[in-house]
Amino acid sequence: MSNYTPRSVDEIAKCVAQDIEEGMYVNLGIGQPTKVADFLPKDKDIFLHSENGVLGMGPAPEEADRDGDLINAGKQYITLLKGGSYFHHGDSFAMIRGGHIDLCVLGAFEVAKNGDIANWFLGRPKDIPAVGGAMDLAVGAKKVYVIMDHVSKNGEPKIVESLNLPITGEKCVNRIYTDLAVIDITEQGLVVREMVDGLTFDELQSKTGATLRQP
Amino acid sequence: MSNYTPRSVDEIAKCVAQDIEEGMYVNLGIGQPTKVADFLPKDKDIFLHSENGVLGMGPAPEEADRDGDLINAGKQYITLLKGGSYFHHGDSFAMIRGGHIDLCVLGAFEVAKNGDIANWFLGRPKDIPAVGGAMDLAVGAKKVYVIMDHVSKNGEPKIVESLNLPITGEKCVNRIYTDLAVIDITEQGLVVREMVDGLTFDELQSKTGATLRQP
Amino acid sequence: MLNKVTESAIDAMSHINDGATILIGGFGLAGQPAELIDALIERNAKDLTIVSNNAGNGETGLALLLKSGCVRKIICSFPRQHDSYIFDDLYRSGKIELEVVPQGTLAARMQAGGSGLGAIYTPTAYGTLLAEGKETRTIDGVNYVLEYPIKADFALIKAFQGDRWGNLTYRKAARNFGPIMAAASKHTIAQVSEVVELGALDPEHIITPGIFVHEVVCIEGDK
Amino acid sequence: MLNKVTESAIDAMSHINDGATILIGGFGLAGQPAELIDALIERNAKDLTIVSNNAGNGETGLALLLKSGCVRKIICSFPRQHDSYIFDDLYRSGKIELEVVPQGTLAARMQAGGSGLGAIYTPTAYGTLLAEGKETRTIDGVNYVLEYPIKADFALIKAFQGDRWGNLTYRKAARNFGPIMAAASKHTIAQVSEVVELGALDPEHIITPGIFVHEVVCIEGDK
Repeated sequence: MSNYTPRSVDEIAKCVAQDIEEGMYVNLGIGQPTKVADFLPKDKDIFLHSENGVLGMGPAPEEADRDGDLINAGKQYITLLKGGSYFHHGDSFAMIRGGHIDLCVLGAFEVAKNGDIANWFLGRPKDIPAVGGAMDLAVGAKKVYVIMDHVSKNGEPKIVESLNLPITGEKCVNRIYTDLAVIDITEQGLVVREMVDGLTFDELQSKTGATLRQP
Repeated sequence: MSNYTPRSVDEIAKCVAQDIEEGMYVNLGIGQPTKVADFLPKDKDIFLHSENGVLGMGPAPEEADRDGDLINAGKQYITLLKGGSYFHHGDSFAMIRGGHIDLCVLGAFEVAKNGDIANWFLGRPKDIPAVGGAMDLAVGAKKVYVIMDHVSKNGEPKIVESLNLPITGEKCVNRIYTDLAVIDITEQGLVVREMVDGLTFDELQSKTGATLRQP
Repeated sequence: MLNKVTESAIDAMSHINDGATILIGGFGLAGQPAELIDALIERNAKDLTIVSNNAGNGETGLALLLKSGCVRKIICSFPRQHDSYIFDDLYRSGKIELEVVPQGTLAARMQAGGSGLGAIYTPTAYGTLLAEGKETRTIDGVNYVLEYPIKADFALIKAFQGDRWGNLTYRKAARNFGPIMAAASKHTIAQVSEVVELGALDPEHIITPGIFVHEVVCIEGDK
Repeated sequence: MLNKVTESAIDAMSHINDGATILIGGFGLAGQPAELIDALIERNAKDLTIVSNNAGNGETGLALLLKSGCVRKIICSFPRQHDSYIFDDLYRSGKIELEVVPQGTLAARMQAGGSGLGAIYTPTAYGTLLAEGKETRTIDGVNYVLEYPIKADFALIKAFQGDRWGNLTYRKAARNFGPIMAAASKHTIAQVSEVVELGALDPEHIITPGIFVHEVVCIEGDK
């Protein structure tokens, strides 16, 4: 075993943030993806969209300034930047489904080598299905980036040949950020863009359920 | 020939206005139907819709108050009542197509006994087709009333067994106001509600291209 | 003089009968018409079908409505929340029917209903469990699912200001489903924090024109 | 710092190439982006497809564009007006192609384009000449025509106030097709009467959020 340190949740979020350019319209999914906002450069205009009808989301408010009418899709209190706007759900999903969102960052249970994503439902007998905006975001955003652990808690690969779990959207993921690597999904397959220091390509491959390629 | 006076354009408009109840959302088509507005009771709230994004249309402005951004579907200057609103074409035609307009009053070239209406295109070789909102209004409004002369300038019936001209909408007219009579289109056929004084039923029938019934 | 302002939330519920389909606004608690829902519970109509983004939180509003036993079926995008235990229990014990619809499809189906379209082809959910058994079509190389409109007998929504013609404004992200639900129902009841004089709302700023609203109920002290 | 404000109308036209499909706002002259159209004429791109409600009035704006010979085809609901003689002559002499679309279908097709739907079933025009050759379907006893989205390379619209993020407000009935055209095009250019500071537009009153707008051109002295 080589000697490497997996990236923390914050470090992964930072990696994603570095790849977001000024002027992009971005939707950050519930959970880990929301953290990306903390690492966006403050001097650049990047537009955060929340599917419940907010464009130009700002950071969380002070406790005294919380407003029950100003929340994000994860039902967390937010603020609105100068230049932000409110709109109804029809317009909000026109932005998503109509291809106006440049980038969506989602969490995932599994991603297949062709870009299929599973992130909405584990499908076990006792699970209650709940999809929210996940399927709209998966098919609608111009690019979809995924943040997830490279392997499950049991050590199973989460990047797979084909999905084991119920699919959210077909062939829609463009890039995966894990605690071990950044991997592009291309016409030529899974291309490793970058790995944590000390990790070898073979080790990464051994933790991945589909064939990786070096760039 | 019996002795009767056909109704003037204003008198027809007045007949229609009398049948409009408080609280109704009404679209008045271009041309003769627009005149109905002049005879609506001033003490009742009746909401005039214009398909170019206006609800709560008021009377024409004084010349000094004309505003190029405040026109109706016929491109005439209008005013907005207190409580009126502006919206885009998508929302405006949602009101029409979605069945939210209680009544639309249209002009027509021909109406068939089953309620088919022709009012958009004469179809002669040199004519340029132009439909505007006519087809949306015909199918979308809850009720469609037609204002037209009972016969054409050549004396041909405009109420016919079946249309000779290109159709605007199928089975959508509920009532016809002509210079001679008011006729309902019902499951049982064309029912004469009312005629001008001095006109006999047989004379009216002779000027009509489909069988009429007495109420 | 037409006046759509109804004195009390209870009065506004008088038309609601057993078996009605009711759209209920809100995303979580933002925009949820809590006082109208309380009145609906009091109305005690049975066998309702509810369309809302979520399936209630804690023991208030929509959750309480479910608990009351009035609801036969719920159509929503995200029933499961950390505090949706009332729904969870009803669902697991087979006491409520659930139709899960992607959030954007829920919006689009209501918009189709409100605007008189017969059906729409949407790319969302193609190839997933939520499109099973549905008609599909490939148009210009993209796969779509055929979805039918949602139209309802009633909508209960929460707005901010309203006037006697039913014009409405909203507050921040509480707008969410309000405007599209108002358009998709035959009878829309809006609770507002303030009823203003006719003409007080700028015609450029009215979000829901009165044509989509049938009753306005002022809830005192509500934000 | 992102700034969508473009110095001149001519600069804003620099991306427009031969063969482009361009949505042009306005209902008659209200909301017609006259100065952008003048710049488009100067740009002199050929073989354009124009989508607009009308086909121009007199010898200004859209009419002048048609006269310039840049337009191959126009998609509109109401080409014929008392002063549409430029279009009339071009049409009668076979120099321009015309697709007539019912006004509400024009709006709905653009909305479908802007919101990513693959097609819609609309009741409008069923059984008429304008539905000839189109697929139809009966749903719940109502007859519908299948209509496909209109998506465009560019939209030229007229708004009232704008900011550097591209947020827009409109003025009265000049709003008409502006918001839905902005959403249905890849690159929207809006002329405004005034550019205001970021934050000057109330977030509740913004009609077109900046996500749908790519360039804002201030036309001095315009109302």
